[in-house]
Amino acid sequence: MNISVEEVKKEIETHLPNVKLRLVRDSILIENPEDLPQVALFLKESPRFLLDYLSSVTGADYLTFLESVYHLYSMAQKRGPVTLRVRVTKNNAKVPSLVPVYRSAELQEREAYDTFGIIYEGHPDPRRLFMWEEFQGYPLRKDYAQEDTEVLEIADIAWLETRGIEVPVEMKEKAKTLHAAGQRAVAQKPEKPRP
Amino acid sequence: MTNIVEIKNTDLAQTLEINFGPQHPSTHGVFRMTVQLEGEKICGLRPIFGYLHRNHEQIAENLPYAAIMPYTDRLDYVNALSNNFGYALTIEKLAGIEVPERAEYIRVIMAELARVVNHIAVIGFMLNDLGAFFTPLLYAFRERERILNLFEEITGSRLMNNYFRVGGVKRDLTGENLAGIQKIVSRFPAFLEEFEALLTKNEILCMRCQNIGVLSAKTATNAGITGPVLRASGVNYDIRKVDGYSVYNRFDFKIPLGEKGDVYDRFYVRILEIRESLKILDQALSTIPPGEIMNKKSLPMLKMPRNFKPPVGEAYGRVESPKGELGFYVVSDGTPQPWRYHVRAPSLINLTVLEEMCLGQKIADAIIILGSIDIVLGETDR
Amino acid sequence: MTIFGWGVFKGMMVTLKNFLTSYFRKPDEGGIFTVQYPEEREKELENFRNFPFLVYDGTPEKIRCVACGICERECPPKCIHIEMELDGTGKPARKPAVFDIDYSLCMNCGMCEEVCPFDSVFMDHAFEVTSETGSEGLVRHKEALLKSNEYFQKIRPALASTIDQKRKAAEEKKKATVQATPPPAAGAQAQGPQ
Amino acid sequence: MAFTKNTSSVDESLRTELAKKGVLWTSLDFLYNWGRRSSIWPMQFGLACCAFEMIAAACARYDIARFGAELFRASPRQADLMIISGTVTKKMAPQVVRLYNQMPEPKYVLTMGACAISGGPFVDGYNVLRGIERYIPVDVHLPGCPPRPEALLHGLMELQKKIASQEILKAEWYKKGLKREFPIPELGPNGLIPKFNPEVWQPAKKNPRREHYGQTILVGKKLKAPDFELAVTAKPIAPRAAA
Repeated sequence: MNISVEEVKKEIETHLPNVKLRLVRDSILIENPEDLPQVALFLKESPRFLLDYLSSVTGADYLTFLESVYHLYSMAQKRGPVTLRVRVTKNNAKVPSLVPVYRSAELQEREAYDTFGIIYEGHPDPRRLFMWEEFQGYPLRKDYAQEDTEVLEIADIAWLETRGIEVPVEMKEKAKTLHAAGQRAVAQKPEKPRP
Repeated sequence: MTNIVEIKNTDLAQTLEINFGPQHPSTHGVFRMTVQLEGEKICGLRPIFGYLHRNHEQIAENLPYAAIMPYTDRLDYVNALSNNFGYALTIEKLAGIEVPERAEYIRVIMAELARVVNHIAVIGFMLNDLGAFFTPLLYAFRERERILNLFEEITGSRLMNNYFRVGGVKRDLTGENLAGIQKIVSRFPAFLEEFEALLTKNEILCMRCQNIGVLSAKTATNAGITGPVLRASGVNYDIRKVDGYSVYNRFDFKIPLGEKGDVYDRFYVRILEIRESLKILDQALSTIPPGEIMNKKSLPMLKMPRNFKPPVGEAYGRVESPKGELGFYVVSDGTPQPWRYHVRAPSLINLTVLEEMCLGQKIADAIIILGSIDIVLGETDR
Repeated sequence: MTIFGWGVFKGMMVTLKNFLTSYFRKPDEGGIFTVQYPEEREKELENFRNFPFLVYDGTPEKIRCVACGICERECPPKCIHIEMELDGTGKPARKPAVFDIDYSLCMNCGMCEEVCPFDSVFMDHAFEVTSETGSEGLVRHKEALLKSNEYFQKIRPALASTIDQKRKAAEEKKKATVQATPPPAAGAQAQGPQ
Repeated sequence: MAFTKNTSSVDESLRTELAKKGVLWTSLDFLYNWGRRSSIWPMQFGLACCAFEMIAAACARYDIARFGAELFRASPRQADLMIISGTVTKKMAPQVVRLYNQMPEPKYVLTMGACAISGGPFVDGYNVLRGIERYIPVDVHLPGCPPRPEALLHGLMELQKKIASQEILKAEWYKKGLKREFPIPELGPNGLIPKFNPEVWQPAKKNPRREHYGQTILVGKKLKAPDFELAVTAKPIAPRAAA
């Protein structure tokens, strides 16, 4: 059973007049991310919709902005989904956390932070979910530069040499030239790509 | 909310911190958790993820739509067919492709067989964790092998089936295959009886499992728990009934519900679910219609996967996988590769409440609570 | 009333029953289930797929593959490497000079088999592949991949016969069209001197 | 790879001949190796999908016990063989190397499945290690995704053959100064440090995949994000009516 988006939008607007909403296809875009928790709380507790179950939280990179997408369902009324989305800029990617409203957001928000770098403010455990803490960069953003695993870098050479492991000369030299140029060994497009 | 955050660095000299995994025989793969103990009692637990994070989403965003199908097999590798189902359903939603009736029936049959395989394996592993070392697992795997043999005959592979296609299925079921499935379905209850005689009312099992790891219905709903774990807590929510996707609304089946939401209920709900699945299989096998197995429109896509470009848009599709709600969120930008591809993994989200279930229990119970949640690391970490 | 140890006794009974009856039943009905692997094997199922191989008709020179590169492009982990053979004048000869499959990357998905328009790549049944030298030792070159149509007939009879019929029909159709319309080259030659 | 090259120079026929003539060492070798190869204790160490086929190989149908290898040990200190069954991620690699270091001599490694050999289907991932052979020497590679349980048994038999061809006198694990512990890589800002151990593994000179697709496969730089406001909604599929 589907819930009509217009209906939800109208209901939110009558009860929460300060919240600015916009319809983006079948979803509701909340213009100001700060409004997200109150909208979610309203939808969760409004007797008409009772969207008590947050199914999925995920991020997405649209080059100019980042997006956080929420899919809400109602377990009590067996209806859904209602899609909410908020948009933030890459420099200031801060979205209020939904964990106080729905606990199911806990691990998924950590995942979105890990892969897209969206900071969920008020999250009780704001760490990376999959990668280790020292990992730099957000790998699912479209501009993430992945390392080239076949070219050693200066840090690798130093690590190996302190442990007394011989490194072939050409690898050493390559690492040095990379270091001198101030570059990382990054996976690049091939010289003669296949069609 | 705060108790899940930081393990309290208590001043009590009695607290002991134990690390489980990632190499541990009973963490079902490379799951890792650090447990804080007071004597034998758990006072804190923190799961650590990512030891099998193999970048499913990144790889899929660089592949054509058809080539993602074999990767979905490797999400939840115990029942690859449910993952295939979810992905196919989402892309069909995205591109507006309809599926012929016979293909729908075949999908249901295969997905239900996969559910049986999954539940039987999970029960075996859970009993392994309980200390019934290997014997129940051997019986469970004996039955599993028979179904896997069938999978091999039909789909070509034992585990990584890669059987569903957008708009249908890869290969038709022959009469021989159907007879084989019917044989397994008709023989399975006898095995279940034997299995249950061995287990269900066993005193040791009851003592170890009852009132352990209780999860209340309210917490379960709020934490987004789905699947047998949710139903064991007494919440009647099964996507096969709620959404009625594919042809599930044509079959008559019940949703087994637990009462307390403890480990025993989860174990028993799974056994009952196998029986319901067998019921669905029986009905599907007797009513499967003849006809096409592939939508004509998507046939060219099979030969040239690169030419399949769904219109710009997004879709969220979900199925009831044996672990819970398996959701796929796909954004298309009109090119052969998806712009964004996300998997809502039930095994990951079901772990949200692991600490809450374990607090106050004994250390040995943490293992069976984890076993009863039924995680597969390929899906948890992706 | 519960008897002390009743559960243990019942468990033992199930084990004993399975142990005894396994000697009298058929393997797939609860009998001895083990396949004594190197000596006896499970029945080979036709649809089983493992690694891809190339089919040739008759002699290894008459290879079906025309090096179109579709499988190379569609292979999800990109484990196929094809190079077109060039004839004397430098034109493509519609034949692969190099056809390598890296078994250490192959994920047995069967995509190459599905997309091949020339019925050239199929999935093999052989699974006993090991190597001591890792990725280098597991790259299979054209010579090792080429297998005869008879071998294909042997491992996958139903599929092979349908494909043979299809190819035969296509060939006959081609012949028929060639006979119906005289080859344009001949016509051009006849007109040439005038 | 200097680490695994301790195979015998005496071939099979010569050995039987020598044994007939009563040459002590060859017969002793045979006995010694027979004992070792018939009771390989693998480590209970499942990483990913292939672990399920490993379990299936241990169960009734394939019964790895027929090869004396049913005793899966949870502790690396009691194991002879490490079956690396599944994808080794960068986060997991330090643990795998550590477990290898903890195993007692003589120790063997069998990589099961494409992922453990070279990264397999997940080779392009940012967190996927492209083959455990970058850090530790591997004795038998077993491709497939996943290999059948029979294939695992076949790999085990290959390993048994290898064990049978080793000699006591040349065995490295009785020599002094044996270095069979490998430094454990560390987690760095972009991946593992070092990226590989050049003593154990070095990149191949020719790698057509790398030449054609680069280090990782990326779709052409997508510069235009999809615009939902302009998008046309796909026609929703009507749910099927109940029969």
